[in-house]
Amino acid sequence: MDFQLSEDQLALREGLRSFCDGRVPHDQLPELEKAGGIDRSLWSELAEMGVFSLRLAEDAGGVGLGNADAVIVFAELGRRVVPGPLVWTHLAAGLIEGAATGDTIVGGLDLVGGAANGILVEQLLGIDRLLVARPEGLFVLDARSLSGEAVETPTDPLTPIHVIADLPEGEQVGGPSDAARLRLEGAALVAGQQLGICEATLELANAYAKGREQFGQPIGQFQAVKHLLADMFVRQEVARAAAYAAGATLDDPRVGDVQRAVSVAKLTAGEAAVKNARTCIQVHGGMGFTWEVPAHYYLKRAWALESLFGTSEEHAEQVADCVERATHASL
Amino acid sequence: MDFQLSEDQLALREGLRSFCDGRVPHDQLPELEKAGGIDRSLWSELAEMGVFSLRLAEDAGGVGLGNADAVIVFAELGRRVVPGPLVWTHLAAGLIEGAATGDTIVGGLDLVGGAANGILVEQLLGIDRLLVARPEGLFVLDARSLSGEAVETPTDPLTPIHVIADLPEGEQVGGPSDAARLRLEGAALVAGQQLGICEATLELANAYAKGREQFGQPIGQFQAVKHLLADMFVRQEVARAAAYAAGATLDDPRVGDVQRAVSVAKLTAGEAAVKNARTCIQVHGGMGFTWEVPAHYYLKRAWALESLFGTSEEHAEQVADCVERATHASL
Amino acid sequence: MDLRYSESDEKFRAELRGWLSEAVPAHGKSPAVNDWPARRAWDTGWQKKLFDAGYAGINWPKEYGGRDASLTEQLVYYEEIARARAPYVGVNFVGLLHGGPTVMVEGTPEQRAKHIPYILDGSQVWCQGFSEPGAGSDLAALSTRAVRDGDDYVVNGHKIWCSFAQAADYCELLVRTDPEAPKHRGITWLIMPMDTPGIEIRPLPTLAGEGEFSEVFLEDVRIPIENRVGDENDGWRVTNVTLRFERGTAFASDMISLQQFLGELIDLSKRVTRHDASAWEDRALRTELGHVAAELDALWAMVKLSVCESSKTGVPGLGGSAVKLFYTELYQRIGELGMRLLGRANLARSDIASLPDLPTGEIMHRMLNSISLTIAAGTSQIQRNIISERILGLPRDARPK
Amino acid sequence: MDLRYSESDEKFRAELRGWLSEAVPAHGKSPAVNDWPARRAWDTGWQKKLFDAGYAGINWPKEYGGRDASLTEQLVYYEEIARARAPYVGVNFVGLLHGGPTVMVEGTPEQRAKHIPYILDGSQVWCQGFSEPGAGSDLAALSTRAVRDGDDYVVNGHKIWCSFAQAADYCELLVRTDPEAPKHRGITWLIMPMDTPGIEIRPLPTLAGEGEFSEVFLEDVRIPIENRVGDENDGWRVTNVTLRFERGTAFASDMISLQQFLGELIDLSKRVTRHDASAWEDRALRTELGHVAAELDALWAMVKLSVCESSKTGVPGLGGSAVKLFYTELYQRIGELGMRLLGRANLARSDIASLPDLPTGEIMHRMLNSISLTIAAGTSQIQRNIISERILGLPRDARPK
Repeated sequence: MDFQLSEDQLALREGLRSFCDGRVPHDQLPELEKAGGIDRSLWSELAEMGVFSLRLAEDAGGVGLGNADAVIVFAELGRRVVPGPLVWTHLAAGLIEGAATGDTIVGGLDLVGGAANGILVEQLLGIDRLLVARPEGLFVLDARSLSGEAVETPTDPLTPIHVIADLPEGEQVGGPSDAARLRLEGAALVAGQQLGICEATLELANAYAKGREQFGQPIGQFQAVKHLLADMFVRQEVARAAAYAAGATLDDPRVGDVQRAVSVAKLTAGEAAVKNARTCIQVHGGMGFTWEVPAHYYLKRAWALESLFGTSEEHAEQVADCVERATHASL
Repeated sequence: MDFQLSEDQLALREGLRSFCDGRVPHDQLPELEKAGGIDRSLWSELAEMGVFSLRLAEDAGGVGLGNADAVIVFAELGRRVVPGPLVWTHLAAGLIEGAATGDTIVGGLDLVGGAANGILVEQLLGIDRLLVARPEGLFVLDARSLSGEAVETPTDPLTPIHVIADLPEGEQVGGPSDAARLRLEGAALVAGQQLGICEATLELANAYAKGREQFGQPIGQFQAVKHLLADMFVRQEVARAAAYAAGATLDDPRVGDVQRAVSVAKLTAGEAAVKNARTCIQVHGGMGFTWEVPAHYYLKRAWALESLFGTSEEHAEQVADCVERATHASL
Repeated sequence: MDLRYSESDEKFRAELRGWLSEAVPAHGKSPAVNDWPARRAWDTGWQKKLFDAGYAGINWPKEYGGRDASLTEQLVYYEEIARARAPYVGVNFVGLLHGGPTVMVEGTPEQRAKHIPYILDGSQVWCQGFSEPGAGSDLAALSTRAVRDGDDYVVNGHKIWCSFAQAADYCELLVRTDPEAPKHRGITWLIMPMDTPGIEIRPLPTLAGEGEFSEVFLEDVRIPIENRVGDENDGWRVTNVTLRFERGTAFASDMISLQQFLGELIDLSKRVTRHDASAWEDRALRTELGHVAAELDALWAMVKLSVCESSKTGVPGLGGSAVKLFYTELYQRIGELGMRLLGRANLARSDIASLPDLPTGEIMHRMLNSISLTIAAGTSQIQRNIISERILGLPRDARPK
Repeated sequence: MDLRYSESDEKFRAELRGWLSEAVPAHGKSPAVNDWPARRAWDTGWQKKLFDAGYAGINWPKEYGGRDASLTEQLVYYEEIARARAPYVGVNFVGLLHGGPTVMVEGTPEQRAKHIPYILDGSQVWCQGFSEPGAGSDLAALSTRAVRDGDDYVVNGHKIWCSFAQAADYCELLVRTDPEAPKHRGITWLIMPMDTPGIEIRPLPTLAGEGEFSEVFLEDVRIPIENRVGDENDGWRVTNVTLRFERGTAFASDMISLQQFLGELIDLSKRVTRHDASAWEDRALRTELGHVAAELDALWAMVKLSVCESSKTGVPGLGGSAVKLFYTELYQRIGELGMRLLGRANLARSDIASLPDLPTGEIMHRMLNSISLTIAAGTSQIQRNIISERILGLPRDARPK
């Protein structure tokens, strides 16, 4: 057992972090927002960094790394609220031509759990292909042939939304087990992004608490604020362990129940991301409630990720089922 | 509208408070514990104070007061964790000979919601009659004819428990609507006791926080502790309003939905009592974890009351149903 | 202990309900959230109708043209306003609830004559210039400077969180007139006409994308001395005077409206699907809905209790902080429940034409705006300090050496 | 990043599991919770068996007779101990995890020879004499006084929260030797034989009705100078030395046991009825069970992450406070869930013979004892301070002037 970041993984993280810090600083977000969240040149650079081809085998032109590595990469993307269908394009590498290289931007839609409240597609105008996960399998559609109602004000300003009335079936590119696997991998990557949100919001809140003075002292000297930040740290570390474990378990199912590990990650990282983003706003006081301070981007992204590949509640039920099965297997 | 304690109610509360403070101080609890929680002379004194005959009509020998008054009285009993089947004997006044006068100690059993995990009777050895609420109505049994397994260590040390394997039907003394009404009144009285627990635990914690010094200052000067106490206060005041409102609504159903008001009270006061008792222990630190500091009596009583006449969760569902009906009625 | 409204309360209710049933539909649909001229016109137009019907200044003394309603009548008023989905104070917020009452109590006869009648009939709109970038929770640390020059104060500084500044005629402004005095002792309360030269308004959009708040930059703004309310350097006391008007009804109208909203969420839960059945059939969700509904009911009872108490004593109850703390955190939980009911539709924060059954816009608007509730008007952390120090008598926080 | 135990870890696991599968049943049933002679005999008997089998002192260096297992072997050890429901350290707690390691690092050769081998084989039991009525969270404020008199320290004072004092042969005792020095600088660490005259032990029953803790009153207790560990007045540093032994595995065995318990709760939920079906079929409850199970899994992953990190760096991770904070509050929530599953049966805190399917005793024992978890060894409030100051770098609390 060597459950920590390897030298290579530390370097991978460092590389992504310095790229994202330089390329997607917070003051770039308003511009990305105006561009509808997708900037093709940024997309190409991300592709060059290996974000999409990361898990593709080397002989297929990929980097040949695993899910644990991908979780680390997606944590960095989450840390800077990098927009766009990063997860879907990553999942589509090897399945859809041009995804791995960044030439084709692949959006996605998870319909395995149904679509009771309408079919909402993210980034419809910015994507080339749409990958749809259904209980029967994976399907690909030409995104440019789709149209629907454009939502005037998406909750996450970096994630435009269309509502599609009729969705064609598309071309089948995978069976039910592929769809199931894709959802697990997708959930782990999202957990990575959620971990990144936890980290970024704690950093923002911590810096603000140290610098902002009220009543003659930094607000970070008041226990009420200190303890909000301490709880953020705990949630972040729990999310980190769970997200890494999900990646490692996907890579080597001998170490545990993959479904259980992924659900644990999506649940704990998802709740942590939302709570930390909210606490970040609270610590910022009135400024946190403005559009100017980037805290709100994190909260809105955290909300958008919460319902992707299963809500926390759905994953809690999954974990209950997994534990129940494991208990019976061990009796 | 005059939703506050009247002069008479203030006097009633004062009378009960000074009686309980003098007669059931915390250092009496170990002795009451040894006596199995019931002290017949205390019982007679409570009867003289009108605790049991409070709502009985004056021409039937009672005090002729209402449910709101009874809630106030039971808050005082809760404040001193006065043990014994106070609520049941109060509810039995007028129904069972001698209950109102304190000559007959009436215990009770609520089987309307079923008894999935066994029939547990409180204070079996101390009571004379057992009043049973079933979906079909109210029934009375001679408690002395019952026997069962005595539980070695009851959770609430002032509330001994027997498990009864076979419960005779008993003599019917009321129909289904009587049973339903009794449960509502009982839940409101319990909410009163829970309010009393909130008050007493806040007082204990507040006094301790002011007196106990660590790191060169009273622990009550640390925001972490101050804010625990502030939250206790808020829960207490929410519970107070809800418990009083339940009493007032039982007394005058024109002001609202009786079921809804009672469920709101039982839920909010029940959760507040448990949380405040736990926080009281936490504020006391290690001493709170001892048998010597009375905090634990409150927590254990709060637990015992939580499942009486419906758990918080069951009442939450009741409220949801009431709101749903009200919404439809108003559309 | 009686929860029943009196006959005269119910008579007032019947009248008001009757009037609202015609006036509200006649007033039409509210304008877009960021269209300030339209919002001003709509809110002040409604205020004029209230005024003409005798409902303006519900808690204002009769001598100032108010209704001087009893506290229970005020509760009835808030219940009926919410029930009828009538506009609430809107842009008249600062004038009706803060600036006006301050001028009433502390102003000169001339100041009263100049402002009170016009705030009441909706023709004069006020905004607030209290907070500053460096003075938030610690409001008394404000540093906007006013220097006497002849018959004027010359003001320089930077205010923030000025609600409705774009729509206002006057601003209640706190300035520092004595920088040497202890921080609470050098503050002065001024009435600033918003058309005075030197005022720059810069909207500060909220995370909900709304422009209710602005930053206001003041550069050599000349305010005549006759616009001072109260004595020079006595502004901190003047500011706190209006708290006397506060009897725990601050959120009353919003609470009733939130109760209605919760009813709508329950209704929604019967229409949306979860786990192959309606969400309403999911006990986990139903219990949660019931739980918050119960807490909201209890909160409303708490408001009634506090209103009745202060109605008798004449002194506001101590529980205002408790109400605020509980209400604001409960509101956020209700907002989150609403979001969960929406499912993926919460990716939109406006209504979705092709999903007409989902009140996306209302749920997300409430959710997003609720985030400020635990911050504005004293953060939850400040409220807990107030409760623990002023009610429970715990020692004040240690200050750094 | 690899979660798989190595082949040698798995070999160790297989051996240990084999041994436990015979040793545990052979050791019989644990004695009554307050029967101290029997508990001592049972716990030390088990320690002897571990010793004979080569499993004693799992994290102790080989030179002191320990197993010196790698950190991952230690995880395997805790997993298997819990899986086999083997006794854990019991009355050997202080000796094995605190007093012994301190003597190892800071003791003289004579002290080591006198204690280490006998702590390891279970023949010597230690208790802890650190806290005092006036020194809880603020341990360094302790006031038990030791005065040199010839070759002895003469000790007077009052200790509290001495675990297993009734069963102990020795006590690790913190005393104040220099009352004039700053509070951390006047403390000395002594080994006190429990049969020394002047020691009075008064059990302090917990709210769970258990007598693990005692108050210990010391009146003119003479402790030879050769029993001092480390220098005079250097006891605070000596006390903190054993923290080096702590690599985040403090609650490891309990966590695995709690995971098993949660499995049993899920099993119980299928046997008990709620709303005319099994509790398991109630989505509200099932979701809650899954939720805490997920958090517990994540916590276990967090322990592994921190163990692997410190195994590489040789330095304990900073996350110990985070683990403790999260674990202890999670434990309490799991306890509450268990209570709710019991329904009215939670009125008993022992098993109920006529309700043999309900693990009343275990659930209530866990619930009641969990209450101390957020208090002992640093309250949750202290942990949050540690995290915010030492990890996040926030300023220390202001001190009163």
